[in-house]
Amino acid sequence: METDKNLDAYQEFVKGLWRDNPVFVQVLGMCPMLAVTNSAINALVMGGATLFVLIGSSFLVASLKKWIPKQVRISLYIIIIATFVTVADYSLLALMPGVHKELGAFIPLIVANCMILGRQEAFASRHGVRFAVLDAAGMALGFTLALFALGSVREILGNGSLFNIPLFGDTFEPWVIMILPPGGFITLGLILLVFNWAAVRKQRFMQQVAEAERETL
Amino acid sequence: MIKKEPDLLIQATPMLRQEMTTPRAMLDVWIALIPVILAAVWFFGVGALLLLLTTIAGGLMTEWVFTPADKRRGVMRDNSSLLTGLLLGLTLPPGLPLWMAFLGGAAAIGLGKLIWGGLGSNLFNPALVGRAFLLGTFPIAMTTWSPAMGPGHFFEVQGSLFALPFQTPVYDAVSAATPLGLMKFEQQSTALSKLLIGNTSGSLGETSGLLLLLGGLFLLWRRDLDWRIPTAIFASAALFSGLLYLVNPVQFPGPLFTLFSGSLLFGAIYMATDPVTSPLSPRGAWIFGIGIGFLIVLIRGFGGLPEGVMYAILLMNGATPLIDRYTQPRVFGRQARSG
Amino acid sequence: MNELVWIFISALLVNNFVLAYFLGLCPFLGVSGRLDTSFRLGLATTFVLVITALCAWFLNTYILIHAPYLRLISFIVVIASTVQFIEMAIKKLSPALFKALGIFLPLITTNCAILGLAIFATNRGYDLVEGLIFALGAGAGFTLAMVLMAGLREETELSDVPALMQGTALNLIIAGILSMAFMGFAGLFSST
Amino acid sequence: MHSLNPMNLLRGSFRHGVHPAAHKEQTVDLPIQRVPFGDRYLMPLGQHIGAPSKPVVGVGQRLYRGQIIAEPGAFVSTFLHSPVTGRVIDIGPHRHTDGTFKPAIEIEADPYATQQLPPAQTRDWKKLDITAFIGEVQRAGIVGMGGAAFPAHVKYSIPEGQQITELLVNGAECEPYLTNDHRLMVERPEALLRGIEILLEKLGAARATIGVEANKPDAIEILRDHLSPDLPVEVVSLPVKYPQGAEKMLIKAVYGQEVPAGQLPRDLGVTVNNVGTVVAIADWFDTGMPLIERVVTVSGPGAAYPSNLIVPLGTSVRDVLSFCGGLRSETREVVMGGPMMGSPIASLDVPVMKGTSGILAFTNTETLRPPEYPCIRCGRCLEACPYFLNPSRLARLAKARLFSEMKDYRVQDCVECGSCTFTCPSGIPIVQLIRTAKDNLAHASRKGEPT
Amino acid sequence: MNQPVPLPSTREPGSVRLVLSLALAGLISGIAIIGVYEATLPTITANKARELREAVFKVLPGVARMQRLEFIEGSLQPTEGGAVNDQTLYGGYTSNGDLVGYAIPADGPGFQDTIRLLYGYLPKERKIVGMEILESRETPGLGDKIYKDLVFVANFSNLVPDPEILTVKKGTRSAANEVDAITGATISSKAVVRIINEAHIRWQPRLPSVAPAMPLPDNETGPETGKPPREIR
Repeated sequence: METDKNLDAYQEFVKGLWRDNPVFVQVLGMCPMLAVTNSAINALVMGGATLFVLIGSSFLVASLKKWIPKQVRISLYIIIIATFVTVADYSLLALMPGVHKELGAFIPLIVANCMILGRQEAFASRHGVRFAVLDAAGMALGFTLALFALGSVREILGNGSLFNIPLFGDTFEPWVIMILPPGGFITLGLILLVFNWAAVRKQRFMQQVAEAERETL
Repeated sequence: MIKKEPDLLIQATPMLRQEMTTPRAMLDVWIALIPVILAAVWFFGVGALLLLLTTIAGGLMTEWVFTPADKRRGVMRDNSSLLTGLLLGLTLPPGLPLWMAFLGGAAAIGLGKLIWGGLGSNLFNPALVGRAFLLGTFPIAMTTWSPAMGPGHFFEVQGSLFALPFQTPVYDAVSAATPLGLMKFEQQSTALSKLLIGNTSGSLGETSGLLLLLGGLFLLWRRDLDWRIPTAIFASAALFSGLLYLVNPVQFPGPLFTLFSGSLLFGAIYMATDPVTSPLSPRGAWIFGIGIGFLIVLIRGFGGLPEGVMYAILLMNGATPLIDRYTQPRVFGRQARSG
Repeated sequence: MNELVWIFISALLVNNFVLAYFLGLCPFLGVSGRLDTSFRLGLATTFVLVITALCAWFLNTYILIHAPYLRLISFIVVIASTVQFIEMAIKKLSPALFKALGIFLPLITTNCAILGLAIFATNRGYDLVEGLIFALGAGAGFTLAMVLMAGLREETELSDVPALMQGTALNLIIAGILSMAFMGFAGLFSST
Repeated sequence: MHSLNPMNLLRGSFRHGVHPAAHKEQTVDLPIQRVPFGDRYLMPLGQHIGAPSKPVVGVGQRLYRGQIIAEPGAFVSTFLHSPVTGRVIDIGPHRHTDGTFKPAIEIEADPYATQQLPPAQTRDWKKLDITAFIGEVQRAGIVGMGGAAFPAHVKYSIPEGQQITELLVNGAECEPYLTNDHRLMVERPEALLRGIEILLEKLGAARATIGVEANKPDAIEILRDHLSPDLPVEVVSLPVKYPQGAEKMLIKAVYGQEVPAGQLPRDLGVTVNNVGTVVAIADWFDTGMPLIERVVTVSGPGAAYPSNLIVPLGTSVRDVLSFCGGLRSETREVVMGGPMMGSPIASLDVPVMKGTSGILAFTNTETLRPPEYPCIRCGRCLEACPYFLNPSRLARLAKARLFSEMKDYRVQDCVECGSCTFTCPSGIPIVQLIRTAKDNLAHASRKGEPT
Repeated sequence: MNQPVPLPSTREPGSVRLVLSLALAGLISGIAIIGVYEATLPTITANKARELREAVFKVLPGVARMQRLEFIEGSLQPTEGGAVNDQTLYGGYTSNGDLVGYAIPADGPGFQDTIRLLYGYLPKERKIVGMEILESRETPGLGDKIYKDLVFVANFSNLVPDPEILTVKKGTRSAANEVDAITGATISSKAVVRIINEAHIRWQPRLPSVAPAMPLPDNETGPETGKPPREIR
């Protein structure tokens, strides 16, 4: 792809992790984000499933874009995504029935995660296969990162454990609310607060650096 | 003769102000609650005082830490966090570990107030946000009630108060069911005289019906509370519980028990009337109160929890912007506003 | 009958789609800025939910019994085309309603509450009436959450929310407190 | 939330309102004194609501007391008369009470003149038809004396098809400190009743009611003593409450009727006149004296010797104050008008005008504003607002600069009585915020912006 | 951001092509899904069956074989798969085919959401001998004790459901038809008891104490072909 020339592979991969993080910055995929993050393992499995679906569909969309008619592209994307989700759903059911039971209806609901459809429309359909996959991987990893952050905070406080390994011994008093729905909302709200704070600090720092540079010139 | 022309100020009229100030109004609620605090200490020992101090400290410290330095002085002087901490403390069970109480105070101020932009901006009663947080977080500790004692046990502080942070408390006293718990799970009523005096188990400040009413009268006299809200709550709770009582007097308590048990009095007089989170207009106040009364009876009668005052108030707090919006007062010389 | 009441109350209050199941969060966080918009979106969503429940029951009874693996893909395709069809139908039959709901209908396609409803109703094996009551309860619950949220958000516009909290962060905290308040409904009508 | 007030249950009041301390005891028993003539007088051309008057004299021209110096600039405008015998020394911008410079006629008094009015022409009001009567009222330069200074002749110009049945004389004087109307009622009841007689006959009203707040028992008694059985006049004692003197509130208090928004009292067949206005009408027809002087209360903790004074219009505040002992050194602010709705002045060199009812000096005790706390939506302002507005919401909208949304909350109906600010425990200057918002809205609508 | 590439096809494709491409996509997707489905089906079926067997064996101690039964036209008949409904239960047999008891699925509203459970019932002794929660969303730390608290679960290993099971305050169990409630989770405890009581009223008159139907041979895995309509979430 000609226009891919000015893309940097590393940049395309990394942007989803922090700068354009789908959760913290774009506020997408909130539904699985909150529903399945009551433990770290659930969060990771959900992240993995999303990674699989996103990379798979981005790869397909980017490779097939020449043959996809514009008018029906959204329907086609949805069919592609739904196919991958079904595949993921059945594979998980076969391989990890325990986790699948916990995630329940939220695996099929990956279809409705607007982040995935969004990447197809905004990126994969306009770029080469290599960059589409890198972008998808970055975004999905960023999503997984956010899921994991939320999931581990909620599990550590709400259950005193991480990956079901108790961290604080038997006498730890769990913060039950953290694994209940309100805990999900509140924790994510506070994580966003910290993220905003870090972003502001970083921006201020960059400004200072820029000013310092200007002064030295 | 004018000897020296003063530097004249140009401050807009009105030049006169009435005397009541916001910090003073907060202080009034404090004063109204002093008998209740004393009763809590009488029934539950010095531990009650420790709990109250801890929630207040938790709130004040949170406020101090998260308020920008230039605003601290004004914010700390408006007495509102002092009141929030006290109100929260009075809704806690007497044996709650202090570290949980501290956390509750922090949550009340942090989640209930600061995040919204401070006093006047919050849309949910901060003390109740703190309590709901605690109840959701430590459901067992928050529903383990110790029985009311007497002055003989005044200096016996329960060991559970001093549970180490993040550790499960160990209770040394036998827990006792609250009048509401007895009613809900064992269909046992409690004598009205006990509810009025307050020697039952329950939250620190909710047990003594008489003292709560007394404080309410003081606030009414000081014109610090909207009398419509408690009146509406009492009326609607009595009405709905009366209807249920008529249908099934075994399962549902009568109106008097409904009014004087649990934290209905405390909630109606001191929590629901928080001006910031209740509707402004008189009509709105009625709707708000009736809604709270209805929800209390609904949750107590049909829900899974024996007590529903806190949730009822929080839910109606959530509806307050809508109520306010549709109950704008009719402007002088105009027809009633439609929508 | 009692069962139906419980299904409705459960979807409306106890297990509110938004506040307990996290379904429909995108519009809940994104479109709840204005009260009238929220209310209309709630109504439109309820309408689509009911239609979806109908379709899901039909699919489950007549098609998916033979080909369960097509469940997800058929649901999503049916939902997308239903929304499209409803949009066209409303446009033709009631331009006024279309004007009121119009712009929200496409948004509903990506609302996971719709797909979620279909999947939950299937998982629980609801029959047609149960499914419809479930959809009504879920839609009413969604509308309730949307309207409460919109009222609260409009109010926060008048207060000095700290810059760091503005936007999604505060909305999530509001949702969290609402969700805490809805915990009061736990066990409602299940013990009588 | 505070309408437990049993007063609300009695007849004869409006709902809501506030009860500021009256502070009238300093001047209530002091007879009206005449301020001696000074040497300079400043007559602003815009002392009334409406278009400014147009000067009809030139610089250097000699004037006699009561001579017309300016004529109406429009229908809603009136005549100005020279308060003294003297000479025009300047026509141009001078410091106005609002702090700006506005056109005024400066007159130098003739130190040797007797300052007598020229011999009165006989004006037999009984022979005048309504049009001529209205012309006479305008010719006398009479405006509403309660503070708003709305030209009286406009008020009496009743459109075709309407009929005034009720003459309501406003003796409420609800503003704290002010006692000028009170003293007028006590000292000149005959003139007041004579003015009522004239108005009743000329406007064709069926009866007159004098509304007086109950804290002026002597005025009520004296007026009742002077009533004659031929004249259908009633004196009504009203519960003390601010802002009873606002026209629509007084109507509500006396007749129990609300004037619909956007309508005028005359739409209900009522005309409301301040006692000062009625006396001025009587004076014009009895003695031929146009509106060239008025009663002013000087009071407040900063005034050395509080007094009730007859002041020739155009006298500078400084001269008035120095006549009654000047200001105490603690004075921080001087307000023209009442303490609730009056306006502070930046300089003592501004003149007393037709609408000046008081000159009040305040010290630190009143001027120190309490620290401002956030609005806690206690609802006290809702209970105070006589117009049943939602001042709390208006103030919050104004602070968020959502001015156009304030229209939905009827900000335009606000009369800026200040009850909300008076009552606010958080010390929020609500009425000032509302004024700012109204200014902004007016500005936006002048520019034709969609609001 | 990146420069978007104009979409490759600028010419308006005909509607035939649109339909064709959609159909093609659907076809390919269908094939893919069926492939995966076929590939995973044996494992999934085995997992489900194992889960079910484990649950049945747990609530009916001493059982070696099981058979899915359905109450059709007044009698219990062995069935294969199909929708699990109010008429379905599982028979438990000894290894030589004698009926031991029934494992009965039941559900109902709990504190938070629907509780789904399985209880073992011995028709001869008219006794409940086991209870297993299959699905619940009860409050962690409180309501979830209905399956985490083994003392509570043990209440159901020797319980007489007639005339009806009563929930009593913890530590006061004194009769064979009483269950000790969990402190602080009275509602969840009562919900479990109520669900079993309701199911018992429905099933009790239908259950013959002798084997109504022999297990089909080689049937231990309880064939669960087709869609498991009440999927265990």
